[in-house]
Amino acid sequence: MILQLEGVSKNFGGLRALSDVTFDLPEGQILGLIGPNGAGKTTLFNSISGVYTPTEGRVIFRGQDVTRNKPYEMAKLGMARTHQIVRPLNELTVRENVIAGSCFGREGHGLKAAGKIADEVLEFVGLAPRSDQLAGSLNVGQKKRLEMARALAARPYLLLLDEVLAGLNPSEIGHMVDIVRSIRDQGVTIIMIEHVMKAVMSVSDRLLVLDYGSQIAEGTPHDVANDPKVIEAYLGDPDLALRLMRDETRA
Amino acid sequence: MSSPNDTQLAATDTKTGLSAVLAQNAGSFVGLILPVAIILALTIWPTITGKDITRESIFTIMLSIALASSLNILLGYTGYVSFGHVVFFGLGGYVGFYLMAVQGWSLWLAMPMGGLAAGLLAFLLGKAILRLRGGYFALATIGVNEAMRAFINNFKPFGGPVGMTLNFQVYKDYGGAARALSLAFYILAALTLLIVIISYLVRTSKFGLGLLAIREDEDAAEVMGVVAPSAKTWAYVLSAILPGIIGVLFFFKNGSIEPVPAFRLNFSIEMIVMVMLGGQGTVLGPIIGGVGYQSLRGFLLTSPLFKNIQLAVAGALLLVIVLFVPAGLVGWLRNRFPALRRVLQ
Amino acid sequence: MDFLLTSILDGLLLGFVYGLAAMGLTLIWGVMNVINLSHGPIISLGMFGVYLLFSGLGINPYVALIFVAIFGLLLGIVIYFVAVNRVINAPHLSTLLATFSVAMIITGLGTAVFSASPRNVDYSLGSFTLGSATIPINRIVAAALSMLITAGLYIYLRRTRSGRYIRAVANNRNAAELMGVPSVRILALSFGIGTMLATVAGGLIATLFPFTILAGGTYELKSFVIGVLGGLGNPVGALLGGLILGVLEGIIPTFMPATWVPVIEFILFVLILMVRPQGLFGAKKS
Amino acid sequence: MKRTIILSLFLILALALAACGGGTTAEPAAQPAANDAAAPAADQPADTEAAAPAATTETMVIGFTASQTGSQNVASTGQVNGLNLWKDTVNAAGGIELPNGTKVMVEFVSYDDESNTDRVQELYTRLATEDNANFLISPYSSGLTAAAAVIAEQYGKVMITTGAASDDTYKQGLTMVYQAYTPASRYLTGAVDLLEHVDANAKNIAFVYENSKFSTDVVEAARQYAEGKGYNVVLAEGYDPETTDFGPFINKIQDAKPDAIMGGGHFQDGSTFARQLNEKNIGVSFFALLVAPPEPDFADLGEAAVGVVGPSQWELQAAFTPESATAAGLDWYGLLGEEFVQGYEAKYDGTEPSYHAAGGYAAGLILEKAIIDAGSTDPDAVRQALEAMNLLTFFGHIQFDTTAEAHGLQTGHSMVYIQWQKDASGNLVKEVVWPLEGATAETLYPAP
Repeated sequence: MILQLEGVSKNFGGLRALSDVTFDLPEGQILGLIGPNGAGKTTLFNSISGVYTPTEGRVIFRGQDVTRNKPYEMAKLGMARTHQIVRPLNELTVRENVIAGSCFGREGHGLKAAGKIADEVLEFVGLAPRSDQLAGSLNVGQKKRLEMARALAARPYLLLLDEVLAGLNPSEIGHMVDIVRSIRDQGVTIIMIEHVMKAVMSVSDRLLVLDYGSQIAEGTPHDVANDPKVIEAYLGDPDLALRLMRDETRA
Repeated sequence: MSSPNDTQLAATDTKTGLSAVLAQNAGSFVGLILPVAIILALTIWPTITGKDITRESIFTIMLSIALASSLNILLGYTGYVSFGHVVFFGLGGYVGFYLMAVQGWSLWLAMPMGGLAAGLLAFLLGKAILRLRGGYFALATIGVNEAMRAFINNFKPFGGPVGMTLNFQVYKDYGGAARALSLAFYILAALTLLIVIISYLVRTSKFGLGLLAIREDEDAAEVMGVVAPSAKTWAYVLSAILPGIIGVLFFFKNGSIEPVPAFRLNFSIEMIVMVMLGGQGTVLGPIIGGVGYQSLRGFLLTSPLFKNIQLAVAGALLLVIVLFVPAGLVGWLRNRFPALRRVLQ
Repeated sequence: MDFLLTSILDGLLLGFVYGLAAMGLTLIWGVMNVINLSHGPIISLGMFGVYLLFSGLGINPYVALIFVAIFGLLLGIVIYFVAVNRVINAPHLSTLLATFSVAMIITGLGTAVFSASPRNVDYSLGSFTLGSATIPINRIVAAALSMLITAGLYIYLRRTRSGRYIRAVANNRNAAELMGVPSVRILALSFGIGTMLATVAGGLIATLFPFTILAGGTYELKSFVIGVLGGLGNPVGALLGGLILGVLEGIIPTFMPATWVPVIEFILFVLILMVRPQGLFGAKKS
Repeated sequence: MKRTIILSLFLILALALAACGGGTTAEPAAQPAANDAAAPAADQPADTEAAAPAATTETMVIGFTASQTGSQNVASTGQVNGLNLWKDTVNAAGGIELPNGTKVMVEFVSYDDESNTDRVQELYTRLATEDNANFLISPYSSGLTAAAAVIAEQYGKVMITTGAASDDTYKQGLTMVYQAYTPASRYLTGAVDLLEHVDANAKNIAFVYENSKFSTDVVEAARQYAEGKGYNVVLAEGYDPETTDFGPFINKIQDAKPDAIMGGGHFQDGSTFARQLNEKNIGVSFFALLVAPPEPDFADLGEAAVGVVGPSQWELQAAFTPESATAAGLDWYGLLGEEFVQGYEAKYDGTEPSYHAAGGYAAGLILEKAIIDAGSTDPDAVRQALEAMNLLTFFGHIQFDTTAEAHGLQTGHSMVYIQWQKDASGNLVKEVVWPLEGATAETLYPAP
């Protein structure tokens, strides 16, 4: 198991944003994390990656209790993530952004080695031609790929992807899904938060569904899609529920 | 800090092979040429004119460059606005002056102690107030400076409000007042060169990249693995040591020290203005800013037209720069002419 | 014991004025997250406003405050549009330096016109004795006016439309804009009101103490401390912060040398910033 | 539009840069700051030369910095005014006449030091090397003087200090610096003597003083002196230079119940202190303050000024005359006090001179006499003349310490103490009350 969550809860003041989330993630899988808006998906990411310290429960990463770790400690241990709202280092070039990802990530390369990795990764995500552009000058799709490149350059064991498909056009989505698959094929475990159901259904090995901070279902995409609790949870958003069903039947 | 060979900016080509590597290494110091050339030119200028007044004028300019470059490591690279940076200059100056005037130490030993005191204060403060973001940090640094000044004002070993005076005989150990003044100049020149080189090495190192990442987005930097608390603290310490050493040198030359001139808040703000003027976050910026600001101030102070309203004119100019050229001269040139980026670091 | 009581009473009376002096700073800070470094020179302008109207035209200093207030409001709006509006969304350094350059301009022009020599509004209402304490009536009037103005501001912010707009913008500018609040105008108005409060406070201080064009700097530093004590954007908090500072300044010297007052004040300031940056009475701002 | 602004901005900057260390052009910093009398004075030599063509005329340059914009500008301005009056007087007479008939005209070069240490050494180097000043006058405060002294020593320029009262400055092994004023250590001691004289039963003194170099030095010396005489110091408190509210101190004084209050600092804080002490009405019989009371403007305090005692470097009423010089066995030099006041009021639109103004004039006078005694402007000869000087002027007795330990310290001059009183018609007047030899009135004790 690369990641184990044991009864993780997070409170903000009186508000319970996460409640007793428990799951195991084997190495090499893609875990899709879905749920209506405000279900606590990003909070869960933050609790795993050290941005928040869980109020209760334990997070175990590669056999080590990391519940109280800081984000940078998690990065050094081999966890990388992207942000739902992109956070490029605007005044640095694209290449420098990715170099930073490699320098401070798990392998902690020097600048020179990091430069090589950055060039490879930029090639991989298709941003090589924009290497020397300032990150702030990219469009949204490119910024998403930059986030991805920066996370990849860290050579993580576990990659947390927060809505990398949101806001992309269909061809960009296709491209990004291919990237995600080939990352997994390189042996990187992935958790992805996604609203684009078709994509998440097709790439995920397993799905975890959150609603109001609680985990209401977990299993293969097929099982989850047919779980009445899940469908009920999405009823607040019938559109989504419909799409969920349709996507499943097609897949 | 890693070796300067690690410079990432020069490595724009992915070609391999010996020639490329060589070109890359040669290229990695291109950005240092202009800053070092300016400092060296300023250093030998008094010898060329043979005038003591040139030396004294350049002393003032060099002081500004060194302090602005130090501050730039925190302000420009890390993005933390230290409004009370003069506290390191003052504290270092006081510790060193005390060792010289009361304990009879030599300047050579007192200077590192001044630097040490400043560095230590920065380290302790870093642990405490670098958690604060934005304006709160700026305010806290003002508070620290005011608290320190008020404390020294009450601290009897340092002479309280009376301060301390250096016995003139001390200069005899350095070959008399004339030699001591010129010695102080060359020490300052060496220190300025040192801080400019340090600034460059930081800018082009992995440590520096971490600082830049913090400046751009501290939370994202932490998620990427930048150990922000310690990186910030070391940047703070690094930006404090040189002002501490220079404080000792300045007050040695000045012959006396008192709380008010040692912890003058406006002096801090002048440092920020110099960094802004030249371009924050660049190696060259504080140098240009220091030269430009001091020249401008000298000009305004003595111009019959502006003499009485020199402060207001300087303020108006600063406002125009903040509003319309926030990147400073070097930053503006870099944005306007990307081809110059290698040279204008 | 008398001695302690007298000191506390003195401190309290002065605390109201300190609070008023800080109110403009915290209002601007709370509404637009701008630390106004021209606060001190603006206080000085208020002092000179009352001084000039009183000495030059013989206007009663308390009446002169009304003119000074109008001047302050307009000045603030001008400063906002000239120096602040363009950098309102830029990093902190920009607004700090922009307002600092305004401070340089005001101080520079002020020194050229008025020189740095001390002035004094020679208008005493006498004093009355209470036990062993003798209290100048000027101070009581100043404290009372400070309270009135605070109450007025409080009511303005709660009961009027523009006041509510100001609070909405302070709370969340983007949301306020979505709801149709003209945010730029509201920001300018807030800056104007903040400046107005600073000039009025300066005018009141002028009726108590002598001053120079540089005198505002002292009150600016005190205002920082008060702002942090009382919390940002909260007029009542500022008044409470002012009272705390006034009382501290009154009692600390009773048991230790008065020169330690600034040491304690600023250490307290840094400590509170570290522990509760939203202020002792401030609500947590997201 | 934006581009034009930016470009013109950098153009201005570039010009400023070119004008300074960047190119081979002019020097960066200060050009001689115009002091108001410079222009007419420049014309004068021509006239006088025409009038007296026989004598050789040379010009000597005296350099100094003054605080034109800093915190000390009231005292500093008085001093500069006094100096300018001296220069005009000398030049109007065709210059200083040396024994060999040569006339030495006086020219000033001065800069604004903004009361900041940053540039003092740079400015004094400029005075010594670029402006070729023959002699220097010190900046106003002790701290700035210490910095300037380093430069004076380096270039072997004689420097007369006015205002820099701290004794410390003269105990650092300086050889070129001479003090015109009574040093800090003897500033307030006379007030203690005066207290002893008016009330043998007074035992308790409270010292409340500005927390700055000068005032602390003065008070420390006075305190030791008082304790040596058996007084109890019931309170010793420093206050910050920016203090405007003396409430806490007054409350403390009230609690300590002293017979006398001594202290103060500079003009603004001193007058505020006096005013608030009066408002609080706590009834102390003896109140002596530094610096502020002798200033003519102190009278603006009205009732609050009555009874306040202050040490002064010079008062017209404490008249020194050629006769008193003979009586004391000293040489007399220069003009009478009345002449100084007349000259000053004529030049400055009827402004009454303060002791700082007299001190400025006296500094010039001391140099003038030393140059005459030396027979030249040669620094070594002038130094020797200063070492030997033992002189009475309108400003008082002038003699310098010549020992290595405290070289240049003023040993001859002493303070007079004034008190504000009301004359028969109820107007405020400044009376000299101590020393008794020079007294013009009885001390008002206890003060109202």
